[in-house]
Amino acid sequence: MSEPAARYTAQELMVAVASREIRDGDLVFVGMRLPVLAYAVARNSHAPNARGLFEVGLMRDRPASAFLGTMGDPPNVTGALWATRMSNAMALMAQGNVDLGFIGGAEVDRFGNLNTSYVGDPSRPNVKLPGSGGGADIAILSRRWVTLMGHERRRLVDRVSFITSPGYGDGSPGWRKRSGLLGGGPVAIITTLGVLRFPEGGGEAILESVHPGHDLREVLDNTGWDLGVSASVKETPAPTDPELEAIRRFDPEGFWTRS
Amino acid sequence: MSEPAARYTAQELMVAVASREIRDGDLVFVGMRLPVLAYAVARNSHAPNARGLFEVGLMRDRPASAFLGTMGDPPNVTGALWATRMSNAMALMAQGNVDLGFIGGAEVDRFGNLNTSYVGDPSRPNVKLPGSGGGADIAILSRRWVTLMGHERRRLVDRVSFITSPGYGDGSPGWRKRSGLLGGGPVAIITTLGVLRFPEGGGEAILESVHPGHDLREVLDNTGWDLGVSASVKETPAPTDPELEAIRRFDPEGFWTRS
Amino acid sequence: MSMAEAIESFLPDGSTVALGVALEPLIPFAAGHEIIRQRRDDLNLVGPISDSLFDQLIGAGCVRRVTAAWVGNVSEGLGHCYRRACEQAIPRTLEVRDHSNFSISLALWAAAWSVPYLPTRTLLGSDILRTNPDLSVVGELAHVDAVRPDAAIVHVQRADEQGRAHAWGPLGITEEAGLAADRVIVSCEELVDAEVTLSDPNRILFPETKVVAVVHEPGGAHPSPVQGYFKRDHAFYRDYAEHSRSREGFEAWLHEWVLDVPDRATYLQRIDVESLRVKEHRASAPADFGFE
Amino acid sequence: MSMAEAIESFLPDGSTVALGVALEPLIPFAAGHEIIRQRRDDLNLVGPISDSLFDQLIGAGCVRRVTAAWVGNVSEGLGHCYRRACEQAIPRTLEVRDHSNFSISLALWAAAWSVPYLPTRTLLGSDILRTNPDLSVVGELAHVDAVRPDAAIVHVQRADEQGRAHAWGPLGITEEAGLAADRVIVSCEELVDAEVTLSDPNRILFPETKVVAVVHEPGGAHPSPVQGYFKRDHAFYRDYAEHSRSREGFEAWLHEWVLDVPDRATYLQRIDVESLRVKEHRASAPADFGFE
Repeated sequence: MSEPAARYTAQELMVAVASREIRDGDLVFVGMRLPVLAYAVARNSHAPNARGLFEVGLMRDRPASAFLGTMGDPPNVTGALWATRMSNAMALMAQGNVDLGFIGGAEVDRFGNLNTSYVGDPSRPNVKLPGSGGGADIAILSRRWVTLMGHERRRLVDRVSFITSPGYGDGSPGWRKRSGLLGGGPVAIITTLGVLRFPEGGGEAILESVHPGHDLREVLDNTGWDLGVSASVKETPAPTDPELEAIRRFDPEGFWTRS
Repeated sequence: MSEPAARYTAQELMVAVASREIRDGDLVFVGMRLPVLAYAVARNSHAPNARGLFEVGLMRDRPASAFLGTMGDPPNVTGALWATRMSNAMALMAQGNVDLGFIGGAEVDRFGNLNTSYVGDPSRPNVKLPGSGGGADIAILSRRWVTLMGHERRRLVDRVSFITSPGYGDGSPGWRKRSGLLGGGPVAIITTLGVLRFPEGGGEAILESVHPGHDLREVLDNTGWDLGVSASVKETPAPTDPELEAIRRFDPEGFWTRS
Repeated sequence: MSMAEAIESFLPDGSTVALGVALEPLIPFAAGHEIIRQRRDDLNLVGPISDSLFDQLIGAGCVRRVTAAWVGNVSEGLGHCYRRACEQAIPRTLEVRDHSNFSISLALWAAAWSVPYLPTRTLLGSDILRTNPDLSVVGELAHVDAVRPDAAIVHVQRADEQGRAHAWGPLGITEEAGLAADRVIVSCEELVDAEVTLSDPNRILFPETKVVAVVHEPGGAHPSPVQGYFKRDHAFYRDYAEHSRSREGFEAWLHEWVLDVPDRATYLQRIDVESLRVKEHRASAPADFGFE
Repeated sequence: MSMAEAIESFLPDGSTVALGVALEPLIPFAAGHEIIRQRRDDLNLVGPISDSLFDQLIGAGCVRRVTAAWVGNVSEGLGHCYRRACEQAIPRTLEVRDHSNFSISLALWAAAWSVPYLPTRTLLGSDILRTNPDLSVVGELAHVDAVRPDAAIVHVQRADEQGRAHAWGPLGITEEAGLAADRVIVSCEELVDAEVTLSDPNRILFPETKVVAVVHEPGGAHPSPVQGYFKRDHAFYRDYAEHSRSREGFEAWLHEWVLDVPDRATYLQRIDVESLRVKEHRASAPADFGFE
């Protein structure tokens, strides 16, 4: 990897970029891994009033005071605002109270549909992925959501073969509304190479920015469809020192960001 | 009232009779007033392993250690086996885990249907009664249930005008099953004059026993339909000294049994 | 925040409001009396059994509709104001949407989970299905339509300024009422530091994002009981039942105990609070929330 | 009762069993390992995310069907035994009934309330609706069919001999799993007197009428965390992930940690328990259950 890698890793950049999606005052449905760090970074910088909701059955108004391997780890419980049942956390999301959700994906397509279930025929798959977890619930019920993944041609595909967590379906206008989905849908795909953003009201993702040290050609070559590029495509702002400092405080051994 | 009244009141007799409906090991859905005492009496005599379930959201394996004005009074909570939500108590009953329920009634008919809602046209009733509370739930979901009420012609009627808590509906064989009711239905009506019992499998209540100090004629005259009488109709066994002792321990001031 | 401010700010005329959701204990009588003093109108009361608070609000003319399983006076029987309203439209006509205890819980869970209805095996065979338009039979199941309160008002043992409420004892339909409601008003015996409430996040009733007001109102549930704090005042319920038999008697009672009383503190001065206070304390075993 | 007796008595072949219902914490690994030692067959595993316990049971050949939202290793990713079973029928064919976290909860609530299904607004637009026969679309709602476990197995912080279990921290779908199940097997860090559990009836998870066995099994959740008792053993999950990449590696791991280990006490001797033990205790504020 090129020069900037010296200052931060690809994962650290992704966390920083993801944290910028969180607005102050948001109730954030925090998924595992990088999103846990993104919430911590945002809460310690531009979103001091953002709360985190965890499907395991927790609400917090600040990051845990120690490293988390999972959202159910003891440090995430101590000081929680609410320790409850998963169905109660889901109730808040079904009511439209969750402003932003994060979902990890194995495969995403141009319309933001995620596949975390099956590669190939579900009755005898080439690859069986772990499944939805809370992903489908977040994709359907949260007001807006973001996914993070490695930027590879086999991951960013034209159309996923199996929709675990729906984005904008077939991409036709009003697909979510017609299909009865309550939430707003995906707003961005944050990858190891850049940021893809969906237009207001949904549709097809277009390239918004390319991460430092990478170029447009690299992004297009590693995307499984003819990716549209924003007229104002720019370089992704690098992580600031405060952002990196926060990331390294909450992931001291680089469990999530240096492996 | 005649001689026996010297030893006990009509309410004390009803409580004693009701307590005998509780079998050892039963999970009893305990309604307010006299049933609370009936559970206490049974638990202290022939049913040491009977548990009480209270719709407010409590389970107990022994009576409260102080007087209860309602099932939610603090003495009923201290020492409880479970303090939870009403819907969880109802879940146990919906699963068929409740062996016996007690329901208070304003009006009951020959088929055991209870009206605790409206006398007259519901849109402009002559009398608006308090409503179902948990009565309809107990009548529909418990394995068997019993109701207690004053024996008056206006209370024991041929057919109730409004079915709040269904017994055997129109009395036709299989009415409950056809109507989708899960539980078994009423087994007895305990009144201030006697005990009416339903045949196995349901149908129409017949007179099983007449309380001491009362006679058959008095019962028939105060019943709003041509009440069938069991070939083996007998005198209701009077409350025993231990039964009375237990009743007076749990209702020391006669709040429920001497008013 | 004072109770007067909370009701003024968060309970406009026409509100659908859940009250008495823990059944016989923890009934927010202080909030109900403030609603009456502020002469709220056209309310839709939602709850399981209410134990005379609904009767008082109905008698005071604040109520357009009742959506409940039971309205009366648990230890005394009938609700006389409720009867007068239903039978004689005194002081005004009242719409009744009858439920069972189970079905009103399901109606609130439906709203909490944002579905139009929940199916159930209860109510089948009951005429309640005929008179309440929110209930129907579809195939072999009853459908209970969602009931979404604009507000739920609860009284709890303790809460902090940020709205984290701890209640214990039987909870009835408290949890689903709070989750279904757009906003929750909490009154509490003790206003405590966040370190107390956050020391036991499992006992926190609702997400703080639902709570719009916390009112420190000791004795705010009288005459209903509060585990660990107050016994139930049975005699007070009996006295209310007797006075409310007649409209005049009710009006006199309402003036004496509500309209001519400025606030809860004054109300409590007229009651032998000490005789009702729980004096033998029984602490629950602690749970260890340590993590390192 | 020992874990061996509990599994022998209450978990026959072919059982539908809910495990790992609190998600990442309190996973009953000791129970799962005993199930493997007793070579249970044809199980239908029910749970939300399972965090590698399901992967171990599947790799050991105990499982006919999985009814879950996610099967893998939360901090490491894929479940390699799960993949081999689905992709290559190794060690046997596996039927998968995919759910989301919300829908598996609703499936259990449906069973708890004895209704054939519950409606929901989640799952709409997801292909999970196409592959799982327990899910369907009716009008504008998804219907989630009831899932009724024969047994639910939970690990908790403390319980008494009569089956009253206290657990704290996030509960996931623990409550609905216990209510929906015909019977509940409880394993606990501490076996306590009834006066401890009954001192806080609000913290009791299930009615004792559901609980058929209480096993005193300290460390029974390792490597998953237990609030107030044990931290999560992240390295152990990583080690399992690496070994289980190959079938041979998994078999070796299974022998070392399960098949050749007689019981949990022996297993714990091979782990640096002290490094995982929570040492700084944080007691919750007590609740006062006094009544007089």
